[in-house]
Amino acid sequence: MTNLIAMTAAEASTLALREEFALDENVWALGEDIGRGGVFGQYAGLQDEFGPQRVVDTPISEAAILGVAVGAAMVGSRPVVEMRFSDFALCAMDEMINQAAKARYMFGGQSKVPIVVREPTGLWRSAAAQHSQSLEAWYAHMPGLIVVCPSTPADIRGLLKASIRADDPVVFMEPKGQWQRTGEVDLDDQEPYELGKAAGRREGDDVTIVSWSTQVHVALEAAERLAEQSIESDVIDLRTIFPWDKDSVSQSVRRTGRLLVVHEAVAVGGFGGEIASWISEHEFHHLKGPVARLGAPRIPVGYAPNLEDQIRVTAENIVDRVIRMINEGEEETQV
Amino acid sequence: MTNLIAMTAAEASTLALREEFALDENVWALGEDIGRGGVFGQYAGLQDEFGPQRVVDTPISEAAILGVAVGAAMVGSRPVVEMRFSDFALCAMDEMINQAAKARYMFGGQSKVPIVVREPTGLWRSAAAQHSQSLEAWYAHMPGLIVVCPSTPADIRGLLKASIRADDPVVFMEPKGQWQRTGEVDLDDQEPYELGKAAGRREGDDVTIVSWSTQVHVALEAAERLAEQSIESDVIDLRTIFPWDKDSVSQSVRRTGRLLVVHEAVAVGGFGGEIASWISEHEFHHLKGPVARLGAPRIPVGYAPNLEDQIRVTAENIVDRVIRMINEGEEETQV
Amino acid sequence: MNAAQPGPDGLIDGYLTMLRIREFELAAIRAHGEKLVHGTLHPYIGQEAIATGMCAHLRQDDLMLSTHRGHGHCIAKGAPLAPMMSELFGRENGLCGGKGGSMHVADFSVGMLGANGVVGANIVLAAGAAHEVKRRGEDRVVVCFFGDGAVNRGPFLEGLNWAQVFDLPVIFVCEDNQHSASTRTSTMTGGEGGGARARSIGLTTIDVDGNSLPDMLAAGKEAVSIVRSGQGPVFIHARTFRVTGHTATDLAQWRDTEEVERHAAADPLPLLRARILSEGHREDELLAEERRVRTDVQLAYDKALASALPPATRAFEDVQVTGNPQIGAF
Amino acid sequence: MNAAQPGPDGLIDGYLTMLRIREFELAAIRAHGEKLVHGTLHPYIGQEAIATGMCAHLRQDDLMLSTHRGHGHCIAKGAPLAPMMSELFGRENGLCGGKGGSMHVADFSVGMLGANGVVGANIVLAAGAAHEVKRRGEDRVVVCFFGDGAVNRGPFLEGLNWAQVFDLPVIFVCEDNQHSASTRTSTMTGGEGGGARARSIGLTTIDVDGNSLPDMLAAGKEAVSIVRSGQGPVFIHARTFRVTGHTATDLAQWRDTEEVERHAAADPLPLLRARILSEGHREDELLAEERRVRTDVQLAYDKALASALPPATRAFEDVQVTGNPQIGAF
Ligand SMILES: Cc1ncc(C[n+]2csc(CCOP(=O)(O)OP(=O)(O)O)c2C)c(N)n1
Ligand SMILES: Cc1ncc(C[n+]2csc(CCOP(=O)(O)OP(=O)(O)O)c2C)c(N)n1
Ligand SMILES: [Mg+2]
Ligand SMILES: [Mg+2]
Repeated sequence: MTNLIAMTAAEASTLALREEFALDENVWALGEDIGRGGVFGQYAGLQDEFGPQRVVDTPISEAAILGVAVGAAMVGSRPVVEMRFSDFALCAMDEMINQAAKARYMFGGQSKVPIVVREPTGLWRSAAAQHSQSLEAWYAHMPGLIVVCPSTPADIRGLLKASIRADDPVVFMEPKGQWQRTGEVDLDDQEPYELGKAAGRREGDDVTIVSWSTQVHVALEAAERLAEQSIESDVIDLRTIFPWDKDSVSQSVRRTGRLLVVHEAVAVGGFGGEIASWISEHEFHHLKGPVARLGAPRIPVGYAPNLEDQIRVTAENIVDRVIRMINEGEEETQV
Repeated sequence: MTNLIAMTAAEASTLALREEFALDENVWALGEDIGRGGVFGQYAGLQDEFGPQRVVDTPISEAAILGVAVGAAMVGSRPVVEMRFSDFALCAMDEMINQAAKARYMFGGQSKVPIVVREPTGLWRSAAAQHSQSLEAWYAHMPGLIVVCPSTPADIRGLLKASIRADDPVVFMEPKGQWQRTGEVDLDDQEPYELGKAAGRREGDDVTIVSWSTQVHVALEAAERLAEQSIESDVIDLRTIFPWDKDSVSQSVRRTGRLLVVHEAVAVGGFGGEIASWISEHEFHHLKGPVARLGAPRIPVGYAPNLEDQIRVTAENIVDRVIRMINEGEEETQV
Repeated sequence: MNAAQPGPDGLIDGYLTMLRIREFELAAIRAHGEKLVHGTLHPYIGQEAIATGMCAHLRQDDLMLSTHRGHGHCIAKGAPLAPMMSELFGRENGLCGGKGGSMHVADFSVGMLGANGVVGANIVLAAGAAHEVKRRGEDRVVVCFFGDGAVNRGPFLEGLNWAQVFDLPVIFVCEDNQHSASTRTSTMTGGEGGGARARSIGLTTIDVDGNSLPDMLAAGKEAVSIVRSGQGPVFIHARTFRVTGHTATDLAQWRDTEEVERHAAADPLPLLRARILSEGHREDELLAEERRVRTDVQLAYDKALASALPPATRAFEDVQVTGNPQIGAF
Repeated sequence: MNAAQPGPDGLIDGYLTMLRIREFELAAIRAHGEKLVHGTLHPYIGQEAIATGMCAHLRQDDLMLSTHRGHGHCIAKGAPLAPMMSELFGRENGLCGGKGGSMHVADFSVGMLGANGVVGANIVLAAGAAHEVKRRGEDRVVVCFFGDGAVNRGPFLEGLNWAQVFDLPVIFVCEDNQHSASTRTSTMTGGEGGGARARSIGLTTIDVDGNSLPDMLAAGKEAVSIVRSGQGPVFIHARTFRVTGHTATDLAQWRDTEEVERHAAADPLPLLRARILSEGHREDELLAEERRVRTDVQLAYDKALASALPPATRAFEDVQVTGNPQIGAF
């Protein structure tokens, strides 16, 4: 039985929280201004419903917000931490990396830190250099952390629920540009989604396109255009960056022989490099050509809309790159 | 004319600082306890020589230490910032990333931030999870930053001088385990080394091994052992992680057809992924087999020496991996 | 002393600077509605007396660090309106070439070292600027503005302590508008707030009505004289009110209307205007000067509107000297 | 109340806990010299009365967060010596299975939530533990120890403010040993230090001679009674002295010998011993009890020495539940 209704990502977020709050008293949320709904409305109505002890407004004290969550998690609760913009999490990096990520290990398994650190991520209408970053690669590099990068309302709901129930610290990075995008959510399916499982968004045999977060939508747009030229793309939405779903990507690459990884983050040192080099190493003999990556240039995000646009990987960029991959392959076989 | 003398990395550090302090009044240093020489003796004697205004002891205030350096750099000086352990730089991440790295760009070129942020990095005798990290991949991913990972006393001297004179924020990551290693330094060659240029540490035609920091020494040890089996390694010390010397690596790979990237940092999401995927993409048709990577497992650093050892990529690991690379290539051609 | 920096006792000059700020903000809000200004805009409306009274005592080579709510500081420090407005419009001839926008507006040529999008981050940068000024033996003064919300961030403690320990020439101005975004700051602040904390760290502290230009002029004068003569850092706690919502689009409807109305009635601009007239200044002269201010702002708006966008290739400039990416490089 | 937690008025129990800490530290330093203890060791010698006097009033289910100099806190909270020593030796049966070592020693079973290698970081964690205790409506108390150097770090402000705003059951104990590593803390601290800062944030503050067990017992008692009865956070400023260098291998020769000697003469252990005897306790009985303490410590040392190293595969456990690496995976 399904009960699909269309809702925005922000609404899917409040739905997930409402469901988990109702199930478990140990779940609570803290962050600046979340009592009045949060910057993007992703907490709308929750303080009225669950009270100020469950939806806690805080001082502008990012280090304390995260540190308090860590301490509270050690004592048995499951705090959902709102960082407002992923950029501000930089004000709490010791708490995230030296404390949350390491506590279980340092203390030999005596402790766990089941927190969800929400970090709205990426471009958002000329928010400029200090409000636009995509730093998922940092967290994926860090032992102890799970990193989730959802792209749809249904995933925000299903993966946020899973993140809340996970016994590890989870960095949960909603794409800022997608809060108002609507998508179908199945009200009756209250099960959390599995962390670490990719979603196939489109099937095809010519090229595998792996992406996550906002760029999934761009990749799908590109896939449409490629289909017009009879190039069929297998579009995989990774959803979780760590652990990432190697099986799904490997299986697809074995079929298509071509892989393009696309993300909004800076390409240099981005997590695309991990995926590309892992697949290059482990599926080398299935590859018809080199794995390609597309990401932002290594520049801060500019304010003027046309400067900001230089960060964006467009559907056109993807189409061009895929066509080049296929042509290079053909040249090769023709020679 | 050369005037080679053997000195430790710590001595090479004080030499570089002494030379640059003498040349330019705008160069100064700040950090906790550096007046008494710093944790590793890398500032020994400098406060006596240049006074407490040039070698500034500070409160335990990492955010202020870095932030003060940024502010002072904007007003025209070239501060050398001591972070003590790279792990503590996490307490100053906003200052590093949102302020230092972006100021030039955000302000449209009105400002520059010529600071050197020294972050002793990596394993150091059971220092455990909060004093042992290698996070160079983070900084390499960040627009605006230069990242230097020296491996020898001569490089610490030559690259520290270059970093001080650079007009960009530089993250300078000395390997903590190497402070007391001695090496020859040419006292008469006072020129800074070029940032972004790798050093060939050994020549060979069978495999290219790219590394940096402590792991260079391990790679060289492995290369010795491989030579006993008539496998000749081209060992490249990258020295600068960003910008990294693509030309040197490409040229070597074109000759050897095989690339192994080795670093002490966690392999998943490490900068090895960038190098591996870049070379895989751009030198695909020169590769005899997949590019391989070796790095730490994705685990925090344990305290007990034998647990700590699990982080280390050993010479044996490298030897094994190279032999496997070569055998796989042979199998391939035999089939 | 330039036009934007009235003499310490010049209420009329001050009034006109305040009006310049107010009119600039109103124009910027309008332009934001017209989708000419992008991103988030934090208006300085109601707080104009603070930047004005403080900056009246600054030389052009004095330095200043500002916040997300930085237009007023920028104007009071003497930045020209047209390149400022161009920056907000994201144009090539903006102060930052269109790269920074409202939250990163800066004019280093008048010592305005930047607005900042991270609450409290400018406090440690200001300590650094002052550290360097002192290291050089100069008599410049550094001013650092921030809001009442910033007093709960770590860099507040670290920056103030640093300034005190190294006895630096810096004035910290806490603009206590009683709100941080949608939060009443008092509910999130232990003890008596910024001033008490500054005193506990050893700083000389001045408490002042930030809605009164005469009071702010006096406080600014005292602070600058202490700091410029090498007597260490000063903290000014300026009480004011945020008349608008947090941003240009925030209605802040959760606020008590009585309170908002009471504070709107304390709007420093009409009160100051009335006082100036009551002290005998001719209204027709004032009207003429007010018209000039409005014309200046309108000109800035028109100029910004007529200006070109930056060429897209500019996105690849000014990243760094070593390792700057090539245009189009991914 | 277990053996390690003397009754509030028990000077003898307290003395024996202090001795246990002292002997443990001496054994650990010796083992460090013997290369049995690895990494960096920060001895608690001279500060024993603080942990002892504070923890005497705690229940086993009360919580505590500690620092890089954490052995004394751990012992006073009731952790058993042998698994502690094993942890320092990096053995399998150590409190953290050999993964943490001196700087991360922890015993969650007695509410000791960990030493911490980052100065000041435990302050915000402690606020969090207290936040959760209060959210649950429990009457547990959280104690957070830190040094005088930590008062200059941002989390000090953020954590204390949080505790005050949310009115939390937490006691912050600043152990002012006058030094931070090779720095005299007073030279790096504006104003009057931690106590003054805590007061400015609104906390109840107690100033105490941390070298006197009776005084510390009184201060701890007062603090616990305030906090357990829900009257909000308390800050204890405990004055003491760091008798040793910063670490087991640091000689701290830059220090004034007169000062060091004067403070060594104020060593809390012999003074307390003399007082106990002067109050009529029989020396032979005391000697017997002292021998027992020394035997316990020696046993802990022997046990640790005889214990196995953790199997190397343990390095791959306890990273995380989802995405834990496979053994040997790179
Ligand atoms: C470190 C950080 N946390 C949160 C924010 C989001 N934010 C922007 S302005 C603001 C309120 C600041 O209040 P206050 O300091 O009083 O300044 P005001 O807006 O009242 O001028 C907040 C929370 C931010 N920019 N930086
Ligand atoms: C954030 C951070 N900065 C620096 C250090 C290095 N460090 C370890 S202990 C110490 C001195 C701490 O002094 P204090 O807080 O007074 O504690 P004490 O050592 O005197 O017990 C320093 C600087 C650290 N561990 N963490
Ligand atoms: Mg405010
Ligand atoms: Mg101390």
